[in-house]
This record gives sequence, structure tokens and C-alpha cells, in this order.
Amino acid sequence: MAKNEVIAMILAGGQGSRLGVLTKHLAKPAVPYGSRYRIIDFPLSNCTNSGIEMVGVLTQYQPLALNTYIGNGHPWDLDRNKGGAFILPPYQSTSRSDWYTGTANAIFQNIEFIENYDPRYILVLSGDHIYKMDYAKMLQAHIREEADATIAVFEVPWEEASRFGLILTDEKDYVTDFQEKPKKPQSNLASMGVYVFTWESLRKQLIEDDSNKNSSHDFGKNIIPRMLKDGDRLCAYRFSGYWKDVGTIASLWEANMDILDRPEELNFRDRSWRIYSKNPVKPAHYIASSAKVVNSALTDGCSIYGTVEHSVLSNSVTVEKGAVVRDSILMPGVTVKSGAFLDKCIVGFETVIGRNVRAGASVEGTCDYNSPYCQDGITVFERGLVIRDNSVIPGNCMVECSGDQECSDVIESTFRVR
Amino acid sequence: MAKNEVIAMILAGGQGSRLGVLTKHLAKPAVPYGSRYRIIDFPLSNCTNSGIEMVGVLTQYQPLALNTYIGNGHPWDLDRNKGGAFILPPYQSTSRSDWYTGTANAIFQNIEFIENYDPRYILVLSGDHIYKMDYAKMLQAHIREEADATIAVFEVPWEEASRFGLILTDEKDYVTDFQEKPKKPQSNLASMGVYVFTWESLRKQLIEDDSNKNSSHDFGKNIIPRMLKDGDRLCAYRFSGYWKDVGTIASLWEANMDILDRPEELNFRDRSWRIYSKNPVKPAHYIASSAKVVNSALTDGCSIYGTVEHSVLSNSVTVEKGAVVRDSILMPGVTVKSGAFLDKCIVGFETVIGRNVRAGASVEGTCDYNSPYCQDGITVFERGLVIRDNSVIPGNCMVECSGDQECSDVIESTFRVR
Amino acid sequence: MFINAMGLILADHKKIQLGELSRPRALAAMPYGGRYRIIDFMLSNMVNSGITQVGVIALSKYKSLMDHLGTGSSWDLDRKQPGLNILPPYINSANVDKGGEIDDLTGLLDFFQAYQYKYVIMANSNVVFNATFDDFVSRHEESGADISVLYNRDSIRYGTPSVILNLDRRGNLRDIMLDPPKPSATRCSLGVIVLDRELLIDLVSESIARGERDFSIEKLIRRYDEYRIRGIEYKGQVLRINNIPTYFASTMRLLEDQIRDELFGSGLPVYTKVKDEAPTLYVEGNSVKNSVISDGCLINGTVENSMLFRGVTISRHAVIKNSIIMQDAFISEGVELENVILDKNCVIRPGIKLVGQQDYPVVIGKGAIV
Amino acid sequence: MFINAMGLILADHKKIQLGELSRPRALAAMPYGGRYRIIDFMLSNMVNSGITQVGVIALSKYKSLMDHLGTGSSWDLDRKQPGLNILPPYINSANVDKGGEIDDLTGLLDFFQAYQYKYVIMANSNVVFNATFDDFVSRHEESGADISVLYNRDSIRYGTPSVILNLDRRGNLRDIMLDPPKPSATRCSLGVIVLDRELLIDLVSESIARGERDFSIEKLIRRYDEYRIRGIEYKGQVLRINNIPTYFASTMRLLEDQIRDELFGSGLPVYTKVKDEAPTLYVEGNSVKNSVISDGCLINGTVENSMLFRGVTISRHAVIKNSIIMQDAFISEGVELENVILDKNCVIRPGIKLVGQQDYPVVIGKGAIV
Repeated sequence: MAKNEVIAMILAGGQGSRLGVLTKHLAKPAVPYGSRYRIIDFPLSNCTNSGIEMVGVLTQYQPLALNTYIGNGHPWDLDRNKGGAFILPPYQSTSRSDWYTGTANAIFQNIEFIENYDPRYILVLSGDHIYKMDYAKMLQAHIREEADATIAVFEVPWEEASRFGLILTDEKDYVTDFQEKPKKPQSNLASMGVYVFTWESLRKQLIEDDSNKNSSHDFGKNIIPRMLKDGDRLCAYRFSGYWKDVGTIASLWEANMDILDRPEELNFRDRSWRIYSKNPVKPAHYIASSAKVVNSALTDGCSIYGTVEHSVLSNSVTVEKGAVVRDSILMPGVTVKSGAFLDKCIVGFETVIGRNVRAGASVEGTCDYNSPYCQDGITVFERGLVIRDNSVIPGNCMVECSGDQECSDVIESTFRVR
Repeated sequence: MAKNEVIAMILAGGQGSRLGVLTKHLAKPAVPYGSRYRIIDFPLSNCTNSGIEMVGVLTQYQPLALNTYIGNGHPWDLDRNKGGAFILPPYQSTSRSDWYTGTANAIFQNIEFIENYDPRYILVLSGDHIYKMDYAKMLQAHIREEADATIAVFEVPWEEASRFGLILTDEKDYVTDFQEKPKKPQSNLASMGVYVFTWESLRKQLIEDDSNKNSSHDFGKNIIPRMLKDGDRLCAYRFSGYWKDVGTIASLWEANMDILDRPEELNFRDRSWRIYSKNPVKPAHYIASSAKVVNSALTDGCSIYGTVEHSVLSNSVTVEKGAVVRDSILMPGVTVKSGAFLDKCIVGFETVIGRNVRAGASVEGTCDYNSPYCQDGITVFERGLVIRDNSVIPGNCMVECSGDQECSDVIESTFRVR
Repeated sequence: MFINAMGLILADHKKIQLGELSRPRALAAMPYGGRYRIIDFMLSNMVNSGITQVGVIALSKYKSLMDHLGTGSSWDLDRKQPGLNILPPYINSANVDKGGEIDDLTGLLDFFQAYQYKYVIMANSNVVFNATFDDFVSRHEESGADISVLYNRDSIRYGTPSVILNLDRRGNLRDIMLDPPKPSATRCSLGVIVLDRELLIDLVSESIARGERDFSIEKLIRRYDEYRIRGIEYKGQVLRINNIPTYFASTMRLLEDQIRDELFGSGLPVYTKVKDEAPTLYVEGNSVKNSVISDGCLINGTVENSMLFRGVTISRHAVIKNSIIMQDAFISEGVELENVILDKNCVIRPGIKLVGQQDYPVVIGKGAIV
Repeated sequence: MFINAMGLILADHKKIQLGELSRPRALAAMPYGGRYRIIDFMLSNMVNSGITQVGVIALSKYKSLMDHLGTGSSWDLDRKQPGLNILPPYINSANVDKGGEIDDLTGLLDFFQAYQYKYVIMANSNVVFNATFDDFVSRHEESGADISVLYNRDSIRYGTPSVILNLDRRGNLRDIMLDPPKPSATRCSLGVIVLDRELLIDLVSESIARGERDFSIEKLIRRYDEYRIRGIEYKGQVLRINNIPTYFASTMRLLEDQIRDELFGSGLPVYTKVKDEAPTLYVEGNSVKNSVISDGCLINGTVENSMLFRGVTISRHAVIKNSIIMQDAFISEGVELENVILDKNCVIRPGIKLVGQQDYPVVIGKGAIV
């Protein structure tokens, strides 16, 4: 099979509003994860490791950070002469000019792009899942079964099944029906949002779907059910291994903690399946004599003089002497000043936590920033804030600078993050 | 000066509707020119040769061909780790989602992109001019004069001056006033659409301009006059050498013929200022024993068995035995079948001219395809057409397949061009 | 699903010398076909087969090869795990000046061990054809042979070295003849083999243990008594370059429509270094017949039955017949050349006349001013 | 406007050997500072100065250097006009096996002649600092000197070779002393010079004409009688690597906040080869104090006053003190190391104890299993 017989299309356009301030300035796939990575590193690296060299990234909402991050695709070895990584935003043509209105519509609007490469198969991926998967194997199964569509599924515990979109299959793992977050699950196979389509079959469906005014132009809601109705051959492909949707604050926090608590499941040290990412060009990190670092993940450019426990730190984080960081996620460039205490916090790019600030799950107090997006005591800080010394911020808060009001009782000032 | 103190922004978003079918499927900057090139090769190569490594390409209309053509920027050495070539389409953010409404608005919407790199100067270029220019020298003049804006100007013959946007200057070449295509020119210095701005000054103007509802958000019409009014220092920078706007069918034809008639002015063999382009990966061209090739430019992949006179052929063109091509421009992949005669024709990608077809300026007859965009007897063929054998098509026609009606008395069939 | 192989190209061949043309460069780096080097064809075959790791082993004069291959970007081999590995003789003494030990087989072994591919495709640098190796590898796989070697039935004699394979009815290699005066078989090796990477590692390790420094495809396939070696026929067009006359003759065959069509019209691109030359300009008064012309030329004079490389200037009243003019040559006014091979960067002064024989062209070395 | 210079880095130095660490690699390719090779600093200085054409001349053992530099993409030097030119000894005989002639100065001359830059900045590979050369070049330009050489006033003795410059009041070089027992001046050359490309071409051509094969910065600046050579002081932090004790000592200085700040906190990035390692995991029960730790490590044990390169595993109950542990080392349970330098890919078996002296660390060679 020639390398360009398959094109991967990564859906990276959604706003990801359930991540609150974390996606205020950038698209969800560009959110930092796991100390060294951004979420989109996972589908991109999976493509590279699966030998897929033609990848379209469908962007729409706040694409700048994502564009700049992906650049020419070099970090993922996707700076290929033929193919490579392509950013695909909406565009104007003589006949129409539309924003993408759904996942299927985004692919529909790029039919011309796809046909330029004349692929036989299309791999449709989400830009917001954490997993390591060999798509080539799934593709082989799809080809072997002569399927029109193959849906990757993942066995979940029965008691959690009702939280997922479920796939019902027969004994040969052909798809027979769906259940979207049902109260009474009839299956424990959750769809991973990873699809292989035979392009000819998908193309037909996309064109029909486009003219259907009642459709919301979504793969899960419209295209797949329609294919089943039309008698297309739909297969389930069972995946086992670590997989996590990081669509909420709570799941993003969990997925980060998993690399500390379940390191064997998502082993980043496995050199046969590296996760590539854009390198920050920083020196190795430094742990001072006054520091204590336990059960944590760190990367280049960090300087630790304080205590870091069960936390995930991105590059260039400074934790000053006497500061304590626990169960937290610190994004690139964060500074935690001396005497500060963070418990179950997620801190955005370059935010400075002032001296003796106390914030997070175990901190008691009241706060103007309570947010429905925050649960389980997690407190989130927007990027580019300077938090006043001695502030007290309890759990379940989303500390942000809203509109004109740049400062508040806990925000001393804000600055522009480049 | 550090390399990233200047960012070049190439305006490549316009539809270029005066080029008719040539821009039906692709943006004007992606139109082939001069046998080996696309129009945008000129500003891109000028940037590379001037040592400018940070180039934003503002796209909007039919960007796919342009995106695919520019790819990772490698052909122009713009696949840089920091900077390089960036495609900048319109996008959605939390606060707004707009298409670009003017040249200045396009830059305005990318203020965040620009500020990411913290430049001191911005070079604003058009994506549709043919010229070789050292922007570094212009930049030096701008810095030396401590100007807020520097406008490249070009001396035109007085009798043609009324066709251009003119710049009036004082004895020190400071700009004093403008005339847009005036009946009575007071200057013979035409603006080339090449500007250097001090970013701080431009930024201020862009923000003010954005809130002005009467503005059409255009550099020439709004920003520059406003700067003059505000007392900013505007300098003219004189350029001498070949320069041509290829906005019309006639000027595109002329600019192509210039490489045959005035080869010393736009010398592509000059290795100190190469024009880079994406290589088609084709073998060297072949001239058969039956062929006659005079006063013409050819490139890789061509096979010539017939007669080619005073014409410019892009890659992979076939001219069969007994065919005659004169004063014409054949874009990549065109086939001219035996016995055909083309006179002053521009033929789009991969179109097949049938046997014994007679078309162009010196051909007499009537035709349904008369077009106001075609002048001086030039006849244009859309890409992807198969022209019926023995068709007769006079000059000033634009042969295209419109909508559902795929065939006609001269079009036998159409096909998809990849 | 993708071809599970890595490639190795032997850039030199002990028995192949192209006289003056070989002086500045390895065989693989020989300019060929207007805009190519010979290696471009094999490298493109590998890349078009989906191979992304290629080693090129050069014994000497590898500088021009390195200049040509660069970062490998023209072949899309500029990858994070380097796609293109030039394996020069590895000098591991402290100071070569004092006569360092050349240890190339060790470097080769390191290269094979660095990757996990199942197969290695090894090729010499004296054949030109355009094909993928998918079919070759799957036929090798099906047969269960240890080594498979490509051959064809050349109707034209290409001169030495010809390696004639004697196969039994099942296609197993039974004997090899080198340059036989009266070959009893017509199967002529293309110098392209496929074998298990693990087997190759064993064979190379064995050679190192024996203190050998020599390594060639011919040597490997001589072991037909120990290993099961199969011949697989390649039926497409092959051009061979074994000496100056065959270099000249095979170039002239590129003027035939059918040969060009097989080599370049198959849909499998032949990649080469991008040079960003200008289009070629044909000036009033020129006359070009039956010739292949590369980009960047300026043609005022007459060119017939010839091959022009990139950037050649043919001045007025110059007449070029049956000749190969390499890159950036400057042919002055009134020059007459017939049956001439001009290496790169030559300048032929006004009025000079050079005439060779069709079988023995005149060869002018690189950069000569005549 | 942009700095009008090309760069040349001398990857080897005749007088600098780092014992066992030098066996597999050139000086420039010596691992340093956790994730770097020594050359990364000078290469980054050049790139940060806007230089886009750099030659690296290696006399031997250039394979590890080539592996590290790759296509040059980490330094953004993977350009169409190759930004990074590794100039190995150019072997131009037909067969190196028979003892080819090493002709490196000719290759060097070709390199300088291939570009049109006004200046060349040449540097040795035994100094580490972080700066651009803008100021150096403009001071050289203003002074009108033929050659300018950077020096500093080291308060620490770095051992031989120290090249002490004797300048007159105007800053012109009057005398050079190599390793003087009692230096009368404290200006110690950094082994970094700038000069006109044209002048350098003359000087190299002259050397070739004389049949010389040796080429060094020290040799060029010895010609202070013929040329006007100026010293320019560099006032920033410099670390020197002249032998194993200074390699060890200068690494240990990277544990000081102020030194790290000057070398990495200036805003001028230090580029190196991207390895895509995992983040480093600190497991329950570890204890790390005053150490620099690179990506991809897994730390269960105790690490104090040490430098860990990428991908190191420290098992439980292992204790590492005052040591340099290079890439991918595996330290088993209960190991104790103190004042040790472990080269790449070493495995230290359970319970092993190695203790060196602070001035004379124990050095374990690449890939050793102890």
C-alpha cells in the first residue's frame, strides 16, 4: 500500500468551552498536558508512528496558537515534501463561504483538499484524546473486513458505560446499533471517536448529509447512523490500552495525574512509540538543595527550590523556596513564589502565584470565581495573571481576568503571554 | 539587527476577478507565470534573498491551491524553526469571527500573530506583482530616515502616469500627497504596493482604522492618507528595475512576453538573486526532430514535436507534430494536438486543445465566450477542458465550463484537475 | 502494510571506472540524463517503494555525492531519524594523517543494527530503471529464499562487468559467470538483491571476524552453495552504465520516446536535487532537433541528437551533435562538437572544433577551458 | 544590517584530549551540561548572531559529530544552501584502502570561496559561553585590524593549553605565550577570532602552497608581526574544557545559580539535538539535591551535586554524589557512585561502589557494564 492511500483528518476546531479559561486563548488541542506535551501531540505522533504522513488539521476557533505550535510539522516528522501536516481552516470560494458547522461539515468542506491526494481511506481523529494507538493495525482490519467504516471502541466498566457513546455489535464485531449516554447500557464498548472510512463511501454520505437541512453534520449523530441505515458495512475495532477524553477540567486533571499513578499504562519512556512534541529550547531542570520533589513529572527549564508533590510541571516552571505545590498542574513558565501553597490547582501559562498565596481544594474561604466547570476542588488560574501576595482562594474556582476589569482582590495585574 | 525584527506580510487574499477563469479555482498569487513560476514566487523569493525569514501569507479566497503550493515553505527556504512561511486565513475567536474586509483589516486581524514575534518593522507586500527587489535596502532607508512608513515607488513615463496610484514628494523624497489614477498627473512616481512600516506607528493606525465605520480598511485609500494627515513621516523609496502588476489578462500576457522580449530586465539566470519555486519533479524537456522552437521559454517535462514561437510554456506541456503555438502561454500539463493553431492564447492547467483547433487573435469567427476581461485579441481557456477537434475560436474569448452545462459546441468534455 | 525494508546503495564499484568522468566523483554521483545523477534513479525507486531509511556507502570521493544528496530533502529523506545515511569510511584512529585504520564494515553493521526493518534491499550504482520493489519483496517472501537477486535478459551487451546467473528450473541460483565470452545463459544480474536484515548482519559480522574489508553484492550471491539464492526477472527497461561507451550509448537511448516514456512516464517520479534554474530560453535563430534539454539553458545555436544538462549556454553559430554537455558549460560562438562528452563547468572557446567517434566519444574533464 | 559573516568551528584540538571520553568522539561532540554537546554553545552563538553558514572541520572520529548535527535542523541550519557543512578530511585518491592523500585544507578553501560573506568567525571547541558576535564584529570593523581575537581574564586556571596574549596599550597583539609558568599578562585567548574572508583565503592558500596540512587559530594569531592583530575582551562568563579535571570542574559550576543564569537565562537560546524524551519522573522515596537533571530520567534513588543526562535510570537505594552520568545510563539498586564520570549507555550492576577523587574523577568509558 502506498503511503498516501490514507489521509488522517484531525478535528481540532472546537472551542472546548468546558475547559473554561484554559481554552480562552487557544484551541483545546493546543492545551499543555503531561509536562512535555500538548494534547494534539498524541494524534500527531500516533500518525507518524503508524506511518501515516498526510495529516490535515481542521481548525477554526482560536487557531493561532495551534498553527504556531504545529508550524511546518517538523517536530512530528510531518514536514514532508508530499503531504505532511496541513492546517485546514474554513475558506471562501466562488460558490460559498462558511464556517465549519459540524465535524462532518468540516470534512465536507475539505473534499477538494482530500481529492487532490486521491486517497482510498480516511482516518478521522479527534484532537482532544490522550492515547497511543497504531492506526495501521486498525486500517489493516478495515481493509481485511472490506468495511465502509470502522469505529475504534474501548471496553469500559459496565457501571461507567452510561457516560459514553456506546456501540452495539454482533458476535463478529459488526456494528448493529448505537446508544448515546444511555441510562441502561446494552453494551460496554465506548466509541473512541477514531474512525476509518473508505473514502468512496464517506464521500457519498458527506454530500448527502450536506443537503439535509435537519442534520447537525456530525459524525457520531448523523453520518454513522445514516451509514448503518443504508446498509453499509460498519465494523468495531477493539482497542485496549490507555485512552482518555480530556474535555473537562476534571478529566484533564485526572489524565495528568495518571502519568504519575499509572506510569506503566501510558509509558512515555517507550522508545518504540515516542510521543513527539515541539521542544522548548531550555536547559535541563535544576533541583536545589532546599527542594523536595516527590511523585512528580518535570521537564526542561524548571528550577525547583521548594516542595513539589504529586504534580505535573511543564517547562520553565519556578517553585521558590518554602513554596509547596501538591496535586497540581503547572503550565509552561509558571512561577510559584516563596511560602505559597497550591493544592489541586491548574495554573495557566506564565501566571505568577504571589508570596504566601494559599489556593485549592483544601483551602477554606470564599471567592468570586466559583465556576461550574470546576469540580472535585480543582482551582484553575488563567494564563498571564499576577496573583496578589497572601491571597486565599478556595477550591472549585476559575480565576480569570474578565474584560475591562483587569484586577481584583486576588489579581494584582495581568500581562500578555506570547 | 536581529532577523526577526522585521516581518513580511504578503496580501494574497483577493479574488483577482479580472483574471476571469484563471482565478476561478485558485487565488491570483498561485497563477502560473514565466514557465517555471507562480506569481507569489516573486515576493517569497525576494524575502528569502533579502534575508527576511518571517513571512505571513494572508489568504482568504480559494486558498487551497496556494496552501498546497506553499506547503512547509521549503522551496523558498522558508521552512524555518522560528518563523518561516505562515499561512494566515481568517479565524474565529471568542470575541469575533470575520472575513478579511480590506488589506488593512487583514493585517489588523493578525495583530496577535505579529505581536507574538515582537517585530520593530512590518513589510507589507502584494501577492500579485512581478519584480526582483532587495527589501533589506528599502528597510535600511526606512531606518536611516526614521520614517513611520516608507512607500516603494517606481518612475513611470508621464504619458502612462494616469493609470497608476501616484505619490507626490518634496525634494527630499518625503511624501506630500497622493493621486489615485488622476486625469492630470502631478507626479510620475507610481506606488508599487510595497510598504515598510514601523510597527508601533502602524499598530496605532490599524486600531484607529478598525473603529472607523466609514473606512474601507485599505492601505492605499485609508491608512497611508491618514498617516500623512496625522503628521507621520512618510518616505518614498525609489526602485528602478522591472516591475509589473499582473492584475489583468492583458498585463499577465505582457509580463510573460517580457521574459522573451526583455530578458535582460528580468534575468532569471542571475544566480545572485534566484527566483525559487516548487519543483514539478519532471525530466528535462524533449525537442523532437520535427519540432521548431523559437523565441520561447520552456521547462521540465515538455515534449515538443510541433512549432512553438514566441511563447511561454510551463512544465509538462505537449505540442504534437504539426501543431503551431504562437504568442501564447501554456500552463502546466497542457496538450496541443496535431494540426492545432493557437495565437495569443492563455491555456489553463491540463486543458487539451483538440486536433486542428484554431484559436486566438488572428482567427476569424464568432463565439459564445466573448469576455470583457479579454482584450487585444487574447483568448483564455479554463483549466481541465477538452476542446473539440476542428473548433474555431476567435480572439477575446474566455472559454469556460459554466455550472451544470459542462459541454458546448467547442467543449467536448471537462475533467477534474488535481 | 508498508514495505518493511531499509535500503543500501553501494556508491562505488571496483570494476567500473568511467575514465576522466570518474576522477572527481563516485559512480553513483555521475551526472546522467540531463538533470540527474545515477543514484537518483535507485534512490527514487526506494523512496517510491515507501522505504524511508537508506544508507549510501561510499569508499572514496564522497564529497560530490554528499553535495548532491545534501540533507536528503529532495527525496523527502530529511527526517528526524535520518532517512539518508552517508556511510563514509569510518576513520577511528586519532589522526588520519598517520594512516588511520579504515573500518567501513563496522559502520555498516552499526547502520543495519540501528533499525528494526525485516528486509534490506541492496543495490549497485550502475543500473538505471524505474520501478518499485513491492513485487520483488513479496515474491522473495513467498519463495522462502534466503536472498533474491533481480536480473533481466538484456538484448544489448553492455560490456564488463556482466554477471550472468545460471538458474535451475525452480529459479534457484546454481552458478555465476563473470564476463563469460560465450554465456550459456542470458540472465544478467541487475546488482539488486533483497535479504533478511538479520541474515545480512550475520554475513557482515562474519566478514568482519575474518578481517575482510571488501563487501559487494557479487560476493554475497556467490554463496549459492550455502544459502538459497533465487533469481527474479525484471521485465521493464533497464539501462546499464559500465564504461564510457555504455554511458554514452545509454544516454543516447534517452532520446527515444519509448525509453523516456518507460523511465519517466510511469507515474513514479524520479527525484533529484532542486537547483532553481531559470526556464530555458530558445533565442531567434536557434535550431534544436531530437535533443533532451534541461532547465536554465540559453540556446542560440544548433543542437542535434544531444543531451544538455542544466545551465548550459550555446552561443550563436555553435553546432552540437551527438554530444553530452554537462552542467553550466559555456559553448562559445562558432564551436563545433560531435560525439563529445563535456563534464561540468567547461568553457569551449570560439571556433573550437572537437569530433569523436560514435563508439569512443571525446571526453573533456570537469572545468576544462578548451 | 544582518551580520555579514560565516562561521567555522574547529571540532578537534591537537592539544586537548579527554582520555577515555575522547576515544569515541571529537572534542566538539563531547556531551556537556546534561543535554548538550560542547559544540552546541558555539553553534548557537553563531546562529543567534544571524550567521547561517557554518563549517565544522573535523580531523577524525567525525561520525558521532555527524550523528549529533544531522541535517542541522535543530539549529535551523537545514537550508537550501546548506547551512551546516561538515568538512571531513577530503580523500581524493581512488581508494583510501591504499592510503589516500588527506587534503583537508583544499576542502576548507573551497568552503570559504563558495560564499560571499565579508567576515569569517573561527572558533575552537573548548570554550563554553553564551553571546552574540555582533559587538565583536563591529569592534573589529571599527578598529581596522586584520584579525581580532577574543580573550578574557580568567580568575581560575583551566590547565593547559592556555594561550596568554600580550597586548600593547592600544590593544594590539605583541606576544603570545603558551602555558607560561608565570604569566606576565592575564589575558587568556578564548580561541575565537574574526577576520576578512579574503584574508583568510590568502592565508589558507599560502599554507597549501607551502605544503602545510596543519591549521589552527593559534598558528594564525602567531603572525602578529605581519598582520595587525587586536585583542578584544569578553566580559561574560566563560567555562573552559582542557582536560578531564576541568571538564569535571566546569560541569560542577553549572550547579551554581549564577552560572546557569548567565549561560541559559540571557534570552539567547542554546540549541541542541531534539531527542523527544519523556518528562523525568521522580518516584516516591527519591531524594535529589543540588543537581541538574535532564529529560527522560526515572529517579528512585538519591542524587546529590550531580549532572544527569537524558534517559538515565536511578534505581532504588542507589546513591549518586558529585558525579556526571551521561545519557541512558542504568544505575542498579544499591549502587554508590562518588566523583565518577559515566559515559553514555553504561550499566552499573547492583551493589557496585565506585569512588573517585574530586580532582581526579573515575571515568567509565562508553557502553561499559560494570
